[in-house]
Amino acid sequence: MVLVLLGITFIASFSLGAVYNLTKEPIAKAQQAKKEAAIKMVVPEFDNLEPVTVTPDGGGDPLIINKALKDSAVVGYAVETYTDKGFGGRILLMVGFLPDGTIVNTAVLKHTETPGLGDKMDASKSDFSEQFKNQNPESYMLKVTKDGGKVDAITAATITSRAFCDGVQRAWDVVKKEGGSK
Amino acid sequence: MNETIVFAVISLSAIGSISAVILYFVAQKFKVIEDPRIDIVNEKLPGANCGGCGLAGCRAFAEELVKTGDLSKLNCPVGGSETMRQIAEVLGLVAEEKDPLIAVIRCNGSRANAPVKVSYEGASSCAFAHVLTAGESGCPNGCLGLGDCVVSCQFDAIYIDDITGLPVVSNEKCIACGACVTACPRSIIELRKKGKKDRRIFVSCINTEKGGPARKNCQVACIGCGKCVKECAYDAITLQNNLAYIDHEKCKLCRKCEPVCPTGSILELNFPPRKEKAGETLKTTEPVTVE
Amino acid sequence: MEYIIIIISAIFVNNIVFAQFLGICPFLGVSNKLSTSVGMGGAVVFVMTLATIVTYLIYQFILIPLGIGFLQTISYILVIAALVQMVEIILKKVSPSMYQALGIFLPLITTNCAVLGVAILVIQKNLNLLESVVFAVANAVGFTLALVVFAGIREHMELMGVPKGMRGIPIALVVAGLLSLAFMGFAGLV
Amino acid sequence: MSLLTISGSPHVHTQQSVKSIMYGVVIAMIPAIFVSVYFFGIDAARVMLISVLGCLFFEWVIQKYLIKGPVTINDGSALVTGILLAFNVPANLPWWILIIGALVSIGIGKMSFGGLGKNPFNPALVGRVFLLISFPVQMTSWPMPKALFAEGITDAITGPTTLGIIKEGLSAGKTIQEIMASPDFPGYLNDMMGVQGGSLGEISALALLLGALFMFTRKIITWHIPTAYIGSAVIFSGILWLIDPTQYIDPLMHLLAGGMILGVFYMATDMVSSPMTARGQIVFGVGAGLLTILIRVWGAYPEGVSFAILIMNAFTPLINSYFKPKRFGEVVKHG
Amino acid sequence: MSTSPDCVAKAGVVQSIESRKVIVKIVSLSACASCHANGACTASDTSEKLIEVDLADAGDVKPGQSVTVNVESSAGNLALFYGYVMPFLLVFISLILAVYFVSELVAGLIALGVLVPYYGALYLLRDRMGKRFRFTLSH
Amino acid sequence: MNQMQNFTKGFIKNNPVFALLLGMCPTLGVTTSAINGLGMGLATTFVLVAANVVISLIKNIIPDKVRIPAFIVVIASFVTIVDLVMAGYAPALHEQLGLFIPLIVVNCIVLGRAEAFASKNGVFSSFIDGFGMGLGFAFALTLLGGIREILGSGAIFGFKFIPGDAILVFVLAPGAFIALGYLIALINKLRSA
Amino acid sequence: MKTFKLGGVHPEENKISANKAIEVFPLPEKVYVPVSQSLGAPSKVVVEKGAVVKTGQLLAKGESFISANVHCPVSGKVTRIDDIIDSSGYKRQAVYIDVAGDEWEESIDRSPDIIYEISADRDTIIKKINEMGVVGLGGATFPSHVKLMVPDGKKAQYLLINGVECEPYLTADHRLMLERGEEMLIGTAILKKALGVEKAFIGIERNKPDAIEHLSRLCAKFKGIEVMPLKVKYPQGGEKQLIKAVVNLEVPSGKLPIEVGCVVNNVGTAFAVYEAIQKNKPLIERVVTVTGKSVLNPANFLVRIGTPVSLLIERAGGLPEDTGKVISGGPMMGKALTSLEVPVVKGTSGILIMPGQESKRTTVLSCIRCGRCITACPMGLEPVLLAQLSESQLFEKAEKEKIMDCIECGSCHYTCPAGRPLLDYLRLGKNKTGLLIRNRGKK
Ligand SMILES: Cc1cc2nc3c(=O)[nH]c(=O)nc-3n(C[C@H](O)[C@H](O)[C@H](O)COP(=O)(O)O)c2cc1C
Ligand SMILES: Cc1cc2nc3c(=O)[nH]c(=O)nc-3n(C[C@H](O)[C@H](O)[C@H](O)COP(=O)(O)O)c2cc1C
Ligand SMILES: Cc1cc2nc3c(=O)[nH]c(=O)nc-3n(C[C@H](O)[C@H](O)[C@H](O)COP(=O)(O)O)c2cc1C
Ligand SMILES: Cc1cc2nc3c(=O)[nH]c(=O)nc-3n(C[C@H](O)[C@H](O)[C@H](O)CO)c2cc1C
Ligand code: SF4
Ligand code: SF4
Ligand code: SF4
Ligand code: SF4
Ligand code: FES
Repeated sequence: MVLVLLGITFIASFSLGAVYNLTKEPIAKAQQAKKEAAIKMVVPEFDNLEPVTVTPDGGGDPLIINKALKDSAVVGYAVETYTDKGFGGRILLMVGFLPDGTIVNTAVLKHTETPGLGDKMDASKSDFSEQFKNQNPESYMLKVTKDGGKVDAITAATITSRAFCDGVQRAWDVVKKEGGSK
Repeated sequence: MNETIVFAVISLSAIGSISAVILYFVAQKFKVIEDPRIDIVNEKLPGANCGGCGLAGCRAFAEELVKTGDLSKLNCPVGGSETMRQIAEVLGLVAEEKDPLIAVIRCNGSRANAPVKVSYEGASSCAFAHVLTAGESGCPNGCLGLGDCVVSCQFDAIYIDDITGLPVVSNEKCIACGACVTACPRSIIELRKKGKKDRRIFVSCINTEKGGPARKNCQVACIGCGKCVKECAYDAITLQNNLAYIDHEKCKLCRKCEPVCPTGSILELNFPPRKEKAGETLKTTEPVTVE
Repeated sequence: MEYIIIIISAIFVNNIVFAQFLGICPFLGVSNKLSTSVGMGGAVVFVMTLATIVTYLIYQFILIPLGIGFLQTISYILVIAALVQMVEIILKKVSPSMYQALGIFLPLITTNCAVLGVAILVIQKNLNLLESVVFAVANAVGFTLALVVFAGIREHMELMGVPKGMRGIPIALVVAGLLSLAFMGFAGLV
Repeated sequence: MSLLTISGSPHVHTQQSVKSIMYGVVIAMIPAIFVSVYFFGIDAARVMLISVLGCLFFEWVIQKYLIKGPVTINDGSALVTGILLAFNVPANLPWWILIIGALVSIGIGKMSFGGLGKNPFNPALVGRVFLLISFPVQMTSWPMPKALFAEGITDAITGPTTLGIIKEGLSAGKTIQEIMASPDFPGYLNDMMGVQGGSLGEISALALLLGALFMFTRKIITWHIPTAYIGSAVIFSGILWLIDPTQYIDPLMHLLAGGMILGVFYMATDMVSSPMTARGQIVFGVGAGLLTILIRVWGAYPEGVSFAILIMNAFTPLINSYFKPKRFGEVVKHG
Repeated sequence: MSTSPDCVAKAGVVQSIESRKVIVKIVSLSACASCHANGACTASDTSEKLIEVDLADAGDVKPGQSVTVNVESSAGNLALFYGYVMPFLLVFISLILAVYFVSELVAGLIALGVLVPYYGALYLLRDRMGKRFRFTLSH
Repeated sequence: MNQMQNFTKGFIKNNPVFALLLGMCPTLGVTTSAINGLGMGLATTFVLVAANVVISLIKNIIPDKVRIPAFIVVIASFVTIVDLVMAGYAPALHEQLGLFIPLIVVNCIVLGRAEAFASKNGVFSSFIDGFGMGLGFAFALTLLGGIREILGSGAIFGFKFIPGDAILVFVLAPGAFIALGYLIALINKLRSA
Repeated sequence: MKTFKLGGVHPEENKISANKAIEVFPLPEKVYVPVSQSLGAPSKVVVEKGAVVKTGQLLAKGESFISANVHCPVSGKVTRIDDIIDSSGYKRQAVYIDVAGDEWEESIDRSPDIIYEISADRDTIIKKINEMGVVGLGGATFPSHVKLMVPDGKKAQYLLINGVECEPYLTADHRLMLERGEEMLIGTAILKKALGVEKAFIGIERNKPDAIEHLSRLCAKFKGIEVMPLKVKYPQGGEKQLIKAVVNLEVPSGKLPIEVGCVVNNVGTAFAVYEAIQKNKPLIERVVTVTGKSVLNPANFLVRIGTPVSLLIERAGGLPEDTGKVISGGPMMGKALTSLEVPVVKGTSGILIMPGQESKRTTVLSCIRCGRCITACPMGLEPVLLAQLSESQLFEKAEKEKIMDCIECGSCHYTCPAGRPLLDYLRLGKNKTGLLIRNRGKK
């Protein structure tokens, strides 16, 4: 009886291990692909990536800056940034800058904002993120209009909008620290 | 073989066997393996959980059936003999053929037969009215017509007839669970044999007063004259406290008693109309509406 | 402060029943008596705490070091199932009459979905051991709160009488929905 | 002589009936109705009309065709729900949202439980919160009040409520004093009179108090819930205010702004969904007061009255079973 | 004897009668019992519960008879306290204390380990405890 | 009982959600849209079918005493497989369903069918039974997801047919309870009629 | 102003007959004397059909501890001993007497003189009260001698005389206090003596200022008797409420007044005690108010027990055209009669005739949970809950919620805006719960 059970757990764990081995790659790939797709969206064409981990000045978790290189020259920075000010908790964003600091585009990697409200920050759901394109944070105040900035908030989701700005700002800060945007 | 698999196998086997030992232990200690027939029997039951069988719900009934393996004392009134037959099949037993029963209302004090003398206002509850007063007609035994029985019936088998003010039991819906029998504060309702083609004969009165006072409140009250007792060839009728009672086990539905009752308190249901003999007049009692 | 946030979040803002949808079956099935729902809450607190500690240790000190995190589900379920049963055995052995009293008093003690869910959530949320346990306790308390409030409303409805078509599960779900609606007022507290 | 009637005692009965209570509430709301029409013009009337008709219609339909029981729409309770629902929404709310609100209030909030008296939650608030969460945009764009017929119908000028301004200001890092000093802040007097953005019924504290006074004199409501509610809200917010007047507004502002007065006197007092004993009502009021301030100060929503009352509604059965009236002969006193 | 107030009652069937006690099987009546899948569900309390009732508190019963088992709610609460609440508090408090001094692994094990002496103590006290939980039967 | 009946009973008469009220957590938790409901339903179906088949295959070699742990192991394995495969090949859906995938393990339907059916019947009937039950579950989840999606986002299977906002509550927690409540009331009504 | 604290209501007083002097009702031609006229076991008939009886002769003997003798209210011939319909329509045993002449038992002192001197000792008083069939006239018809036998271990401290008459319409006690005040006070003194208490209070509601004044004046002659004016609030006359109001003691739940050292008696009872002790006269007549808004000549009659109610109504101007309800007792606690042929009994304090319109109850709506019934309940109960529990047959829960404490005052039903028949369900619930408790006691 014990043997039967052991046999079952043996087979189960063996096959699980096998499946795990089989899916390990696709899972990693899927994650990688997601990230790469995001990077591609937010920076100009590149042929190489060089990730750097930077800790922001004000403390907080380190961010990864993916330097996009084309012919070994930096053509942009894709920053994996986050914000904890979201309505539903942490939001992960990808923000792309040109070397001069101009925002190329933004992408939402992960969020738990409310469907129908906060999730409109996703480019597929509304035009909210459009307004960041081609703006240079140097001159473009990364705050919602209610707080005296330039960003029009998503209706009834000011919290998310603020958080979004916060994330972009964080990305911008590290890019500056890292030496982009002279 | 790669390392992950080895670790997986080892740790899962360890966890698995520890858990299994515990679960095994538990299984031995606790899980009285249920007789699988309980489930099967349970599935055959109607699932009304009405308690008509006298047990706490259908499953309890199934357990009891399987455990005792004796059908003679147990009966599901809802499913009736068909269900019991199926269960017997499952259990490999023979079901005793039980005559189906039905609730009958032993009061015919309709508004016409027992006119209202006072008008009752108050809680719509026979139980309360029974405590407060003899009732609108003055008959201290008769139906109060406030429908405690209707409320108690889970099967929508009773309703109060608007015209007579009396409850009516539906031949089709009543499953003889007996809930209404318990609910009626005046013990008016009785479970009786349903009878072939729903034919039944019974004394539709439970008034125990002497003839005079009884008749004063209700035209169709049983006055305890005893004529029906004499008429019955099968000793099915007895007389007690000025009231006749027909034993449904003994009654052969011969219809002899009904015509002799001077007050018309014996009711026969669902019989074909009698051939009218010359000279005999039809009685004036209210026909009882039955669905 | 961290702990307070965890507690408020788990009890009110992200109540395990009203916002996370865990343990709905016992929530709907069991909670029609006030007196017993409190008792059930006590049992859930204990079981959840134990389960969280054990699974946490297994995850952090066996599965992760060995690189076999994917066995999480299977090992958790085995461990939890065993644990719950073990508690019963121990109680029965330790004091049979107490065990019997509990048997009459409590509807049931396991709430698999919620226990397993919480055990997995503490890993997902990257909590440390103490935080995990606080999280588990808070969720159990949240579950109890939901159960007790719900039982109160159900007892009320039982006396008032609900229209036939809505009786039973439908109205229970609607009440749960309205409770969840009311609890949304806590949004943003943490 | 007609038949004698028999019934149990007592044989006499008070004059007050469900109908007289409900219509009493309606009468009490008349001043506020006028004020809302005065400030929001035809739109206010439109919103109230749609809401009331919607509530009456759904109650009628459900009673007649779904429950198939007696139709009791003239008992006035659906009318009260209708008006209160209207009082809880902005004047520019589209008609179809109002219809949904009426359906939710009556259909989900009330009739699903069997109708008048059986609902554990306040129907109007169920409707309002449902709408608030479903249509956050429409439900929070408040038209600014202006005098009746000043320029024909109200146009689309919208603005925040007093509490909204404060919440916004605080989250933008301003202090209370700075916020109050800004020109678009309504101020105490305007809050009192009704010149502030907000729902139809939460604009004029004065008109609402007038009605409340009427309800007190007619014994439609008792003092327990309002006093406990206001008391606990004032004490709680007062403590916060004393701790840091730059971050927390003063108790008076809490009372005058937003739906506090409406909630306290007209919605928390709904007897159906609040506790029945005096002690229970006090607990209910205290709980609602604390929750209101809690949500206003720390929650995502600027306004907490509706949620606070709904949450306390949920606790009402528990309160009822734990706070029993003092039984006669329970405590034996000697002397 | 009928159930008096402040009791929790469960329906049961008399299983057997021994020299000094009556064994009653509890018929589970929770919502789970009517669920079609309860045979398998680990959550439902279909596991049979046998209750021993002192003959003196049982009255006249026959095997197979349907009865109601009563336990005072105070006794139920007491059982709850000793069975679940108390051990929980022990585990929780020892965990809080332990994490400050030792590693998580050890702290966790300590917290779990506290249960061993606790249940040991309960075991030793079981006779005294047993007296607090009395059941009565009503028909 | 013929196979057809085995197959359809889970769909209508014994629908796990509407009639048996099992697996309520995923039913409420993941049905924010029809596609999520369908995904969860199919994942569960897969586990059900696979577990049923395997269990009916090995039922004779498992001693009765360790029946339950053995079943749990089998089921949990398939759940993990689903989890891993989804993470690899349908990452978006996997993310949406989140916690509820591992929770398939404790879904009473799965263990319930294993215990009540697969452990007593042949491979083919077990397959059919699992498939029917699973599809019944998937059907219920998709239906509820669809309703919530239509009401809550004005869309169905992601296709938006109402411009602008819909009744947001329905994609949030309260809407889940309320929608399911009335759906069950409606289905009860239809079934009794 | 003194009153009880919890609950209470204030229905319209309508004391129409307050200034109608007590009028001796002429002897009827026939009387029907029910055998059981007090709380407790029915008494046993001691006369036979055809017997010739004198006024004051014993008709039925109370045989158990709690039961009372019934005496012949008239002289004449016993024609039948048979059932009669009682006020609820059920049948009860009664002695039918055809009245002939007006012959009294010799032992009875019929002179109008007032006898002040109390010669009887304690035991004699109690024995005599028992013999003379005196029962409480305040409504419950509880045999008065039982109340005077203070159980061992208890000590009576206060005697409270209940002159509250808080029921609307009724004025019998009021008139009695005004017109037989002195006799009543002697009765009080007798009761005091029997109980061995120093202090007696007479509680009277402020709406009877003349009675308060009159008795206060008379009290000067009696030691240790004091008039206590009370606030007009129903049910001020309930004994527990009266005790609370006058001496501020709360009778514990489920206990009798003696628990707090009090004994409560109605003013009519005190008067009956006077007559029994000083005049040797059994309880064979009582004051009955016949009243109602549509009644032509509302009156207070001194009536022989057994007189049919119809005669009283006739004398008060006949039954009004639009009569809807005839009530024995007051509107709050009285019983609606099913027939006007029922006889006056010891407990009949008034006959109230209500017009058709007023006698209809309002339509019953569902409870709106306003809690007014709770506020109104003088016993601090939750009538709404108790009624629901009773409706749902949850009698054990009802017991826990103290349903047995309900004094059936009807304040809850009176005040309910939804017109719910709360007291109906409460009575039913008390009935069933009582049964439950008794059965439990048996086992
Ligand atoms: C259920 C629910 C979900 C919400 N989700 C979000 C959200 O995802 N993002 C957000 O910014 N605000 C969210 N809110 C907050 C409100 O919409 C809040 O009123 C708004 O963000 C305040 O900013 P406003 O000035 O734009 O209205 C949510 C509120 C509720 C009740
Ligand atoms: C069984 C029983 C015993 C009683 N014993 C006493 C007693 O010993 N002393 C006493 O003062 N009253 C006694 N009473 C009378 C009650 O206190 C009370 O006066 C009586 O029930 C009528 O009260 P009511 O008219 O307020 O309803 C007894 C009543 C009952 C039912
Ligand atoms: C609600 C209620 C109201 C009563 N009102 C009166 C009253 O007004 N006058 C009175 O004498 N007795 C009244 N009684 C009866 C008293 O409680 C008590 O039984 C009586 O005074 C005892 O005296 P007795 O035994 O001489 O009748 C009332 C009882 C109840 C329950
Ligand atoms: C004082 C008072 C306050 C009321 N408040 C509300 C309310 O806030 N919301 C509502 O829907 N109905 C209210 N009603 C009406 C009625 O009680 C309500 O429709 C019931 O809850 C429906 O069962 C109120 C009634 C009264 C007498
Ligand atoms: S009529 Fe009576 S016996 Fe028949 S089903 Fe209904 S309750 Fe049962
Ligand atoms: S039969 Fe009995 S329960 Fe039914 S209405 Fe008549 S009196 Fe009431
Ligand atoms: S009748 Fe009973 S419950 Fe009603 S108010 Fe009077 S004492 Fe209270
Ligand atoms: S007074 Fe009437 S409506 Fe009010 S709570 Fe009591 S029973 Fe309900
Ligand atoms: S699915 Fe049943 S408890 Fe979660």
